[in-house]
Amino acid sequence: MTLAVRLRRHVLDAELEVQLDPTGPVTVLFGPSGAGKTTLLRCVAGLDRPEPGSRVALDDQEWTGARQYVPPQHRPVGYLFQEHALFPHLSVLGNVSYGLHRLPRAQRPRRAAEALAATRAGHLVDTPTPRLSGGEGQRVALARALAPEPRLLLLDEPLSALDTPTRLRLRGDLRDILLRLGTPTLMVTHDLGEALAMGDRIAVLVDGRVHQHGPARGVFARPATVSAARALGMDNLLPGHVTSTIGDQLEISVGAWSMRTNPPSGAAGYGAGDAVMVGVRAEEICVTADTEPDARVGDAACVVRQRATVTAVTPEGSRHRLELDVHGVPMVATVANRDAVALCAGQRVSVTVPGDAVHLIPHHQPSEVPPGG
Amino acid sequence: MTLAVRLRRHVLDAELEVQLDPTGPVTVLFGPSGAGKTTLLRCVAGLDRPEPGSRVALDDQEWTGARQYVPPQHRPVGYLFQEHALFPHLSVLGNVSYGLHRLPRAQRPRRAAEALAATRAGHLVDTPTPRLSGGEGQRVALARALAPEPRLLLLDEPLSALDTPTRLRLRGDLRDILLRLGTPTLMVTHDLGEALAMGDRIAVLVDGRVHQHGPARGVFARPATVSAARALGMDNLLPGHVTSTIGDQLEISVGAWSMRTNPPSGAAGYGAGDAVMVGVRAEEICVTADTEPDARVGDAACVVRQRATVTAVTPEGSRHRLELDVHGVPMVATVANRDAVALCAGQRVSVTVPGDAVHLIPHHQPSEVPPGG
Amino acid sequence: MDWDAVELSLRLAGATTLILLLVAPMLAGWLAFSRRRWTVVVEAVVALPLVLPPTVLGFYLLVALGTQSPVGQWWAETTGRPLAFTFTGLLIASVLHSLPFAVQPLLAAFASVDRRLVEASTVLGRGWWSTLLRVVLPLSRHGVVTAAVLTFAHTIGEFGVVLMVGGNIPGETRTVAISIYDSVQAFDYATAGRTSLVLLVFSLLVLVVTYALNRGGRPAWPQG
Amino acid sequence: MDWDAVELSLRLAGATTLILLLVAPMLAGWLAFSRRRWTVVVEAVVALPLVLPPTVLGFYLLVALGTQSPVGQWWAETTGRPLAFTFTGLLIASVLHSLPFAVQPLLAAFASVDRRLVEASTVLGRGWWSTLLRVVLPLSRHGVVTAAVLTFAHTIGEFGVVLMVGGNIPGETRTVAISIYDSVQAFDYATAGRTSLVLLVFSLLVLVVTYALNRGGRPAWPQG
Amino acid sequence: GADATAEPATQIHIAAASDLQFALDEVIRVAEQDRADDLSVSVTYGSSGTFVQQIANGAPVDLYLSADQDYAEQLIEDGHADEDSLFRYAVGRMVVWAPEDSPADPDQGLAGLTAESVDTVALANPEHAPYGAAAVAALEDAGVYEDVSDKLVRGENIAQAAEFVRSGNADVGVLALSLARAPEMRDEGSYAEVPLESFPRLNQAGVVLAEAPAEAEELASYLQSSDGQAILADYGFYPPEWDGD
Ligand SMILES: Nc1ncnc2c1ncn2[C@@H]1O[C@H](COP(=O)(O)OP(=O)(O)OP(=O)(O)O)[C@@H](O)[C@H]1O
Ligand SMILES: Nc1ncnc2c1ncn2[C@@H]1O[C@H](COP(=O)(O)OP(=O)(O)OP(=O)(O)O)[C@@H](O)[C@H]1O
Ligand code: MOO
Ligand SMILES: [Mg+2]
Ligand SMILES: [Mg+2]
Repeated sequence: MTLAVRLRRHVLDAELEVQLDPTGPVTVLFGPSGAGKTTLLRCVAGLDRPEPGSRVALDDQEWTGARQYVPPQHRPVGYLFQEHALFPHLSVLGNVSYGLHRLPRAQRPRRAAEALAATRAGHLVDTPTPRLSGGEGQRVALARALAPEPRLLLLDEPLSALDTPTRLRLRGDLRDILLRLGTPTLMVTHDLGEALAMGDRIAVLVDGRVHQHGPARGVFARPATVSAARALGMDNLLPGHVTSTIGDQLEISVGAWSMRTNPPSGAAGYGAGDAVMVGVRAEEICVTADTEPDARVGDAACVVRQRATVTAVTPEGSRHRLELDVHGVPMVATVANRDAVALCAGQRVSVTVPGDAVHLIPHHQPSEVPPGG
Repeated sequence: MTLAVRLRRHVLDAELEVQLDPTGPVTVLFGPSGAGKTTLLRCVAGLDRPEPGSRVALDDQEWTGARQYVPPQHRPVGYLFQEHALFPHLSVLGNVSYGLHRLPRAQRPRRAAEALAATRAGHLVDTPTPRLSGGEGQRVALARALAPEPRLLLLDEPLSALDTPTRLRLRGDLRDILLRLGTPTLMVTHDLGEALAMGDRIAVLVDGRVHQHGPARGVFARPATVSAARALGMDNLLPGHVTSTIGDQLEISVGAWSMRTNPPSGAAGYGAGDAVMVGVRAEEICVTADTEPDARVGDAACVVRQRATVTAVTPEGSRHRLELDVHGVPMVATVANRDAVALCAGQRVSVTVPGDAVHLIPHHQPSEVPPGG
Repeated sequence: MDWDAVELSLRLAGATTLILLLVAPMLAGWLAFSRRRWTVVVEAVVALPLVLPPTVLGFYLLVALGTQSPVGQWWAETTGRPLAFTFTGLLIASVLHSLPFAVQPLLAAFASVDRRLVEASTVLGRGWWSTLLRVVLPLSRHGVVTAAVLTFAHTIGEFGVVLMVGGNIPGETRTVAISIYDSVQAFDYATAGRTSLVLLVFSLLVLVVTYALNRGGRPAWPQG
Repeated sequence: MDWDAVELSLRLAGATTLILLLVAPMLAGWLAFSRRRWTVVVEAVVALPLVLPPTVLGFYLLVALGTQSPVGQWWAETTGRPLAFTFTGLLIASVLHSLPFAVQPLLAAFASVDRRLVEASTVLGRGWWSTLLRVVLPLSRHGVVTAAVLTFAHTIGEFGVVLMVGGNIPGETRTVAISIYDSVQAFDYATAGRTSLVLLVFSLLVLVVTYALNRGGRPAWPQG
Repeated sequence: GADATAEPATQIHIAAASDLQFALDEVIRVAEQDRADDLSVSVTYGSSGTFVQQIANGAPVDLYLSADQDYAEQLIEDGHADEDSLFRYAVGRMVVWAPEDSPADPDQGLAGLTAESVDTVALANPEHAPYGAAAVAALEDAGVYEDVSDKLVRGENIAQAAEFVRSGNADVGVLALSLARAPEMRDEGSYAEVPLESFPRLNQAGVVLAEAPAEAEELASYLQSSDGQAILADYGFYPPEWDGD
């Protein structure tokens, strides 16, 4: 199935064509707050009317087009609102059964109960709806969206109000349900872990534009633009420029130091003087307490080793976050809690950036949407 | 300053005494969805009236007591609602200035602008309030709560609607503001990273009861109850029992295998036959592709080494999550993305649990609230 | 004490309220949710009886219902009785006259129903009629009660129209408002006073019960 | 065409609406947000004029305002004119009579204001009066407009009370409702028709404008 | 007419029984023409009883013209007017009136009202309108009251009763002759007089109220003058001294 979307409304100016196959049905819409994710979902559901020239089509069914506009109640979508929007006057069961009017009456309670069980909200059937806590409400709202088994699911931050253990469990549950039903899903999330755990594909939306769209791991590993990289949690984005090309390799200077590396697709695209953004994930950086000498290494194992100063150590649960000053360039790294015990602010350390951790992004300063993005 | 709270309402039956000193002002209220966190905050703010016998007092000021009930407008608290509750008819500036009526009129715009800037929402001043996106609204609501510089801040999931980069930045910003103002803060969050990064103390609320309360890292490292451990993201909680005590050490059997370990406070509390819960965080477990023989080691470096089968591999952004079958006991581990490349479901691996990663929790099955909890 | 008149007024008010509780929500729903420009005009037309003095309405009704009009003639031929000076005539007049008192509060209530709930309903596949019945109306409970109370009350209190098209026939068109008026004009202050008192006590009871029942969902001031 | 009567009615309705727009929100606010049990009774008393036929109200007012009552006497001695059969007397009657038409829609509107916004206001240190003015009232815009329209309209249409305490004095108490009634009785259907038409067109205009202005915040049906 | 600098015109307010509806309008028109100074007269028509009740409660009336002497005397009793301000100005006559296409035949008089074809009979409210009381008395006198009581439709005053019939909503009415003779009704139907002796005589009387301006007195005099009486006679009123032929 293909969902084709071309939308303009408010900040939004996006074009997206999603292949939704039942074995990989989930496309994650990822992007910073205010990027237009909710607006996009609303336009697909038909709740907002985009500007003329916009188009939404599922396969050959045109929902929004030049000549027609299918009203929301005739689009077979399930929608989970960011604010849940549960009907306060209906019971939990009433809410979940609300969309089941096309089902024979006798089957409705069972279907509703199944949906509630699937979202781990079965125990809430007897709670009055206005009394549901934030996370309870979210699970009921999710059940309500799932129950009618729509042809397309639009989920706006389906798990954001849940505690971590519940969220982890629901992630798995939800993915299993979606795989079982094979229901194409467009899902908004802020949580990169969630995006990767649940998404087959990721579309990165920044400032209303789709910066990148592709298989989840590919997008995660190789953000196409600086904005996408920032959104995708690439913590270190260091502006630099190519000083020279030596065979396949690029010599890049970043701040006071320089490194030699293989660009992802050969040196072909880059020439001396080109501005690039060097992206390194915090967790890919090795921090060691010993103070080996600075080194610039050209092999894949180690692109650069520099001395650095720890400026802050913050616990983050499973890891510790280090802020570093690497010869004047601020960088962020995370280390295992075990390794963090020995570290404190002000300490001198050695920072090693492995070769395969470096990701280069062409850095056109003013407008940074890639051509055809 | 001391906030003393004894509350009963709905599920809630909690007693909490929070020392709020200006150098460590933030107490995080942590717990699963539906635990009663919002209810607790509402009772402290005076929005919900708890059952008789409840008491809320800030130092010697009694807000809720046997004889008096200070109405919410006379409690100098700032409250961030889980649902934001922005006034739709007021501008963003109007919302943030709303609580500044005790400030001279001339100072209000400046104070409001400062608060907005502090929550990285300065650019939103001209956006009509109903048009704010979820995350934008949250930042404005946070600014509104901060602006009047209340004596006590109650924040219900202040950053939940934000994308990761914005959230990380705001975490730091918010902590700096709170430290600068020295405003005692009770903050609800679902995010363990956030709890540790921002909280000086953590109170773990499960099923309406305070299971544990203490310095953030201490609580994180040593959950007092199984529920607390589960809430605090201790992924592996393996029921076992003490088979024998050998000097300082305990011999514990878990499923088909057994381990020898040092209990946190000597073996004094445990005797043979006691039921215990063995807690190990996923990220503390070492997984190696080589298949060394199973071993039970008594030293601190390695409590147990077992062969295991990988049942699932899920990417989670900065790490990969492995589900393992360790001789019939299901366990979870996380590994660096780099190391995960070589792993796939069905593979045989070796699992090592380091000695300092094991945490023992006495396991009274039926009622598991610790005495005096 | 004119018990006939009291009973008649209650019957008239009851019937009017019943009819309008069926008609008004549909009309209000259509007015509230239609996006057509000219609904504003329809809205104004519906509200007209509000501004028209009952005497104007009475005048037009007298002309429309009288045997000289086609409607009046048709009615008289079909039923054998003219519409004017009958309970049915009064009922038609009351329904028309009270229409805005039922529609206005409903419109206001519909307008304050959270838009997102309406959206949630449509996106779950429900058309506007179903959404009106299942979401908008139940969430407008206060508006419905207000509409019912206003309609009932307005009909009980109606005087001008009844004076003009009623003909003051005991048991048929002499409502309690007319009866009290007559008593006062005849200097029978005692009867006027007694009838008023009965009406007062009865109305007070009905209202207290209605409001007490309706209070449930009221947002009391936060514990102050 | 009795322009005097039209003008008088508009003046009366305008003054009544103005007074009630000041008084009713306070009353409704107190009723909506007080948690005392007996507010239900006050609510019912406020709603009473609704159920009382205008003739009952007129009767009580006549007794209270007439020269035979202490109030009426005191007023007559102080101002040199009796209260009954004057514009002031009519105004008092209209305000009392229209009170529920202003209070009821406001109560319904207040009840549907999101409770959390009220809570947000108190927790930001605002007492109930400030919250009423700054949060509840602005968010009850539709209720306020409904209250104003109903009050204005009800006063324009008022007939019974005016007939009883007004005395049909041209330029002073002969409202347009009375004037049309008189025209009809004088068989002057032309004038009755013309006056009705003027009133109709004027009212329609006012209503269309009011509703068009008020439409802004209306939740239109999702793009259907 | 007076110029702009003249003193404001004297205001006279008359409350008059509604059988005077058309006759009094003409009287005043003529009276105003005859006067040199500016006089502004406003008239309210209604049932005689209503006015007594309103005047008793302070209604600002200068001249009260009742359809029945008893009501006028009641005002004197209550101290709202001087005893010597009372005057009679006419004797009222009553008719059975039916519009052209009515099923009723007015020529048969009150007895004809019992006919099955007659559904509704309009009269004034006997509780406070003298013509209503008179109509009831006449019906009783004719022995048909029981038979027609279910057909009765009561107007608030005699003019409204007339209006009920003229608009075709009532089949027939027991009305004042003065209304039947009015141009607005003359060509619309036919009538037969109800014998004067079949109901208590309607001695139409008026009073000038205490504190009324002198002009009220003058108007009252004009009404009793030969000019005034001529106009009233046109509308079928008998002169006050009428003694039965
Ligand atoms: N009616 C409107 N007119 C103009 N701009 C609007 C309108 N409605 C929303 N916006 C703006 O569009 C932007 C995108 O909003 P949207 O709700 O789609 O963001 P989002 O990506 O869902 O963000 P979040 O993750 O915070 O929920 C916001 O900056 C918002 O202010
Ligand atoms: N009026 C009430 N009566 C009884 N139970 C209630 C009432 N209001 C809420 N509850 C219940 O109390 C529990 C705690 O709710 P609360 O909102 O405090 O949870 P929470 O810890 O904030 O959860 P979340 O993280 O999902 O927001 C919920 O299970 C809820 O259903
Ligand atoms: O006083 Mo009248 O003219 O009988 O209505
Ligand atoms: Mg959003
Ligand atoms: Mg909560």
